[in-house]
Amino acid sequence: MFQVNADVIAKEEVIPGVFSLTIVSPVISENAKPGQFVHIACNQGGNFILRRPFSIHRIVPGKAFEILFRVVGRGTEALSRVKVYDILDVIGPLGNGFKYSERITSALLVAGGLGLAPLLYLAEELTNEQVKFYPMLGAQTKTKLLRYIDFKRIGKKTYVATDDGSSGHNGTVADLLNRTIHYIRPEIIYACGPEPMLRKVAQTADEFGVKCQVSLETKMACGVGVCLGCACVTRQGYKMVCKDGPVFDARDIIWDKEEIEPTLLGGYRCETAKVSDPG
Amino acid sequence: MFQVNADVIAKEEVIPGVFSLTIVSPVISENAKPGQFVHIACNQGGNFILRRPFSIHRIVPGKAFEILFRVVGRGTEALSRVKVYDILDVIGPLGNGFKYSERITSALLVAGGLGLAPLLYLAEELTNEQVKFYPMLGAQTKTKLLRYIDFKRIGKKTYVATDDGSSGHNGTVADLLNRTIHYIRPEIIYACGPEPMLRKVAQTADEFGVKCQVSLETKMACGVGVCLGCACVTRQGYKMVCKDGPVFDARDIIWDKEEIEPTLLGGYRCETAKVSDPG
Amino acid sequence: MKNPVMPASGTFGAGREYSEFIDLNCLGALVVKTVTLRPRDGNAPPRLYEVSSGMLNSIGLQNEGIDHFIEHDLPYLRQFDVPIIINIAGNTLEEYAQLCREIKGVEGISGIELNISCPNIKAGGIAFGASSRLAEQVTAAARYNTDLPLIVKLTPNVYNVSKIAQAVVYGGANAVSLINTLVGMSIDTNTFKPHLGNITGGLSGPAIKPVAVRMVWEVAQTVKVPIIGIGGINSTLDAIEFLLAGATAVAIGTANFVNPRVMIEIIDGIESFLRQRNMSDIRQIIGKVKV
Amino acid sequence: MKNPVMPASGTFGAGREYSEFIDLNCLGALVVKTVTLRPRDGNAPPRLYEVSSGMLNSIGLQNEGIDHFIEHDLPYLRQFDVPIIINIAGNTLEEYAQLCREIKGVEGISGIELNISCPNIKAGGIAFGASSRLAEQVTAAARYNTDLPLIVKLTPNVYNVSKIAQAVVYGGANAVSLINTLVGMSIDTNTFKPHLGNITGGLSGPAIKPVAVRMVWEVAQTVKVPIIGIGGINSTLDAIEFLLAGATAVAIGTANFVNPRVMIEIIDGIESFLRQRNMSDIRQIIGKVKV
Ligand SMILES: Cc1cc2nc3c(=O)[nH]c(=O)nc-3n(C[C@H](O)[C@H](O)[C@H](O)COP(=O)(O)OP(=O)(O)OC[C@H]3O[C@@H](n4cnc5c(N)ncnc54)[C@H](O)[C@@H]3O)c2cc1C
Ligand SMILES: Cc1cc2nc3c(=O)[nH]c(=O)nc-3n(C[C@H](O)[C@H](O)[C@H](O)COP(=O)(O)OP(=O)(O)OC[C@H]3O[C@@H](n4cnc5c(N)ncnc54)[C@H](O)[C@@H]3O)c2cc1C
Ligand SMILES: Cc1cc2nc3c(=O)[nH]c(=O)nc-3n(C[C@H](O)[C@H](O)[C@H](O)COP(=O)(O)O)c2cc1C
Ligand SMILES: Cc1cc2nc3c(=O)[nH]c(=O)nc-3n(C[C@H](O)[C@H](O)[C@H](O)COP(=O)(O)O)c2cc1C
Ligand code: FES
Ligand code: FES
Repeated sequence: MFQVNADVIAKEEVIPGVFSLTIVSPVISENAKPGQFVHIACNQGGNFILRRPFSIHRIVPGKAFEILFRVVGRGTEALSRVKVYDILDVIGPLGNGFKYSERITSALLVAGGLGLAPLLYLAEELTNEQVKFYPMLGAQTKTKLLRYIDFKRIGKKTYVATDDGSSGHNGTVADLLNRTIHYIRPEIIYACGPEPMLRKVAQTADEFGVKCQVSLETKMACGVGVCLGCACVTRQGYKMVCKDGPVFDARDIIWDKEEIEPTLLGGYRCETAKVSDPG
Repeated sequence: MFQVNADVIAKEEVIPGVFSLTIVSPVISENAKPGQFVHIACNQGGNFILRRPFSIHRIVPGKAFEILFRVVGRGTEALSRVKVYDILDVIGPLGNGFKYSERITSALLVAGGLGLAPLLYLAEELTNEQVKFYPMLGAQTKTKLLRYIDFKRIGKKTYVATDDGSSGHNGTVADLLNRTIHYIRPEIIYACGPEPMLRKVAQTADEFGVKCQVSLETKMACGVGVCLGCACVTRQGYKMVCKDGPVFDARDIIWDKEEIEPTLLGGYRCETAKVSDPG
Repeated sequence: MKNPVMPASGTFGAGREYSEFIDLNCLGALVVKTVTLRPRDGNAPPRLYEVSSGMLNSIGLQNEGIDHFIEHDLPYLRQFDVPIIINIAGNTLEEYAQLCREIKGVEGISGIELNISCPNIKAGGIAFGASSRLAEQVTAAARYNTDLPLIVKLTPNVYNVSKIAQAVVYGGANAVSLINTLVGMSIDTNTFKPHLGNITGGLSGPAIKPVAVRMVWEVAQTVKVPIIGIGGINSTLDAIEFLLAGATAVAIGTANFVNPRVMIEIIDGIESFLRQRNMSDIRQIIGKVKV
Repeated sequence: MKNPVMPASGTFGAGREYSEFIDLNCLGALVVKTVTLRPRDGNAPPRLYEVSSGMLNSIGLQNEGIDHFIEHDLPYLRQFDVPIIINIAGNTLEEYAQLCREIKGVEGISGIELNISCPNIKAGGIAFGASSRLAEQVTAAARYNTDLPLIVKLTPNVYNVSKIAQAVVYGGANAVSLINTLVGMSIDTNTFKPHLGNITGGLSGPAIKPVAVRMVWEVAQTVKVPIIGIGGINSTLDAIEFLLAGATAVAIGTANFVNPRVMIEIIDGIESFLRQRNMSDIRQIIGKVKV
């Protein structure tokens, strides 16, 4: 991981409220892997101080990388006002990416909304590795279906779901997966998107005995594994999304709070919460 | 006083680090008097929240007003990034301005640095009232001597002092005043500038028995007399720079902290600090 | 009260100045700047300094005293159709008591807020608010001398604010308001002098909001009386946060300086918030944080 | 110590991650994340929320326990030429004492910081730091079991921090560090749920700086031992402010997350600050606020 002051060399408002920035950084682009992210200081001098994490969306090999983001709050709003030639303070590449190899026979890439951001990078790498893969893209509506052409160009067959049925399957992408998984029969699923979607995807994968890796999102402070703030609950205990993830084996994730072991409740490990908290 | 969302219609970087903004507001420009100020929200969404006060520098009658400011910190820095057609949240006109009338025989306008901002507006009004006046402008160096032409055009004779002698008198404007007051013999002095300068000007005026009004600066929160935060010490007790000033009769100001009455020390009035503070 | 929004004491004077910006009749109540028995000149300047997402002030309760308030401010305020809450502070228990007696029978005052939390004065003030014994005593002293609703304003500069809240309720408070400012300090690295003439001052503004929300929530778990939530409220959603935490009403301080229209915006904002969620009654959100 | 700058506990792990960004040998000291007797899993997520000029955290002292620290982290840290300060916390007096005994004789530890101010755990933590009696006892318990320099880390969630500082000095502290976080809370106005899984959390960052500077100044008036100033330090001038207020050294917390190079920038910045003023010794600014 590196901290760089990097030039923005291209900016695009892909659709209203969704921007892409291309940022020059040889070290980051050389060391990046699909599923990794960068941590960007978006808001210098503002009243919000923490960096914001964004998946690496594409790579200009050895030179630059691209991020794709939706404006949802102050950080992304500030980032959307960045101009070409501005300099951004970026830390990256961070986290562990998707695990894949040229031995995979067929992969399914399931993207919910902006979840496609890391999956396009993965798709390009799978193409390099000559792995056969199927993109499956979900969006609210046809006009919000991003990078369709890019996926279509390199994917085996591209599946689409829109909530309003304006393109492809009428419904969610998780729903589409559930209906199609038995005939796509992928060896592995790579998924990124909102948590409720990931949860359903994980469930479907599990039912059909298909391996599944999911990229999770949490609020982050440090982004490098220091603050222990980005915990998610796994069958191996708390894991840090920034350092141990953001990509996890879906079977390791505990999606239901009710399933959390009592030992994971703030006291010493190997004791119940009761015993460890005499106060 | 009014709160308006006003368009910026002109912006100029007069010299490096000093900007003028022309801001459309019929109500403010109609109701303004020389020496009054506006209170501007400079930094929306930033980590500094309070408004910043700026003297009204010029008026486009019935239409707009102009401010002239130097970038000294975050508020002014943010304001310097405002663009033409941006909208500013402005409160004004505020405070009491300079007192003058057409009966004044001759006035001397003493400006230290950016202190000329309110004095140009005053000069234009004195011209309207056909009052004879002499501008006396001080700056660090010739290139930082602002609005010289404007003052010269309407003033009787324009005096200049620069700290490095690059134009006019070699020294401070307070110094120049001290050497020239006996032959200019103004009926009244209007002064604006840094506190040490005002203090000397006030002293000189006092020595020569010349009336003197000074425009003071303090940090402000509300700008309208509510928070009681902008206190200055006068012979009549604490006064609020925003509401009772910013222009004061120089003889009323207590420049030396040592002169502060013991009753002005945080307890009840009419008691010494000791008695009022048993704790 | 028409709505749950009012100014925080000391940030609205006695209403005159801001009446030029907003219609005072629209407010839920109007809390005036602290009034003391005799006039106070306040502290030496500088009295203000701006810090990250907040400000420090060390005004020192400058005011013209209770007689002047009753003669000059109250007649002005009585014109409006809005409950007037007078905020009072004394150096001693007896002064609080006497202030309550002075107010007795005076027309146009709907409630008394006891400021036992001012960090900027040398005697009284915060010292009353930091000890549950003193806080209870001062409340009882006031209670004994007034029939008006009694609000006690608590300081956040304590470990256990609930304990103090409990104590003032025992003492007879009908409501509590919190928080007053946190004590802070800032130093000029050029001159090596404190930025405030009084050395330390009270921190207000968005910086203190998380502390305020937490304290409101803690106090709401402890006492049954209504709570006025104060501290860094800048927007409708800030106000909603306090209501969810258990405040029955909110008071707006520093934000008035930034935007004199902010209270009106929040009053309207709360209404739309409820409407959008098909709620008819603000009680559907008060204390409704899902913990 | 080469210079007066170190990380604040819990914001630098045990140094590994940030060693990729800066040379750990440049630091004045290295304070590690709190270590407890046995492994702790920490609190339920979400554990972070960003607020105006600061953040709330409710990590809950997640760590692998003292044995793991000594076996896995310390050998790594010993490579560096920088004093290592271990920060410890227990649920009981006896646990603090035992932790000190476990550390006895272990190579590579230059000092112990007692965390008696963590707001995010249910037992121990802040409760020790809010009572001068308990604070003195826990310090004495540690003192009795170690010969290492003992720093006690104080909580700002108290009325009279000087009293606590005095108590821990009586108990045998060689230095105090302050402040730990202020307890805060934030509520999601969409879901009505607290933003933190643990409901409340610790507020850190620029928002708390004025409170921290004030407390350092107060404590510097009271005790003679060195003070490590902590709270919202983001820049050289922030650090200078703490030194002027009376801190002998400073620790940087949240700012590391924003800019991993910040401590190096501050170390260099303090040097230039002194040089520009023709000062040769940092003692020319420590405690030199002109009040
Ligand atoms: C590893 C990782 C990779 C990520 N990659 C991308 C990416 O490639 N593109 C991208 O657009 N985003 C991505 N995100 C999410 C992105 O980091 C957040 O959208 C961003 O931090 C929000 O910052 P903000 O200040 O704009 O919003 P905040 O002010 O923090 O939040 C504003 C509002 O938006 C909500 N919100 C926060 N995050 C999200 C979210 N992810 N989706 C919807 N609502 C949200 C909040 O709950 C709040 O209501 C990623 C997150 C992680 C952890
Ligand atoms: C009634 C009134 C009228 C004013 N009119 C004008 C005007 O017409 N033009 C103009 O340029 N300014 C004017 N000022 C001053 C102006 O308000 C301040 O310069 C501004 O508030 C600084 O804000 P900031 O955020 O940029 O600086 P801050 O961040 O508040 O301060 C940054 C640094 O600048 C220093 N500083 C603050 N104010 C001044 C100052 N006035 N001069 C030099 N250093 C300062 C501070 O001590 C600090 O070190 C006026 C002030 C008052 C009270
Ligand atoms: C300039 C100023 C003056 C204040 N004066 C008083 C006062 O006289 N009496 C009082 O009870 N509180 C006073 N306060 C405290 C506020 O009423 C309020 O409790 C505090 O500022 C926190 O709210 P805020 O963050 O919305 O400002 C004052 C606050 C400020 C900023
Ligand atoms: C994410 C996080 C974790 C922390 N963990 C600890 C800890 O384990 N032990 C401790 O003594 N303090 C801990 N602290 C408190 C810091 O050491 C520091 O006292 C506080 O954050 C104030 O400093 P800052 O404003 O510079 O962050 C933690 C703070 C943060 C933000
Ligand atoms: S964000 Fe700090 S550990 Fe993951
Ligand atoms: S700035 Fe508030 S009274 Fe002057």
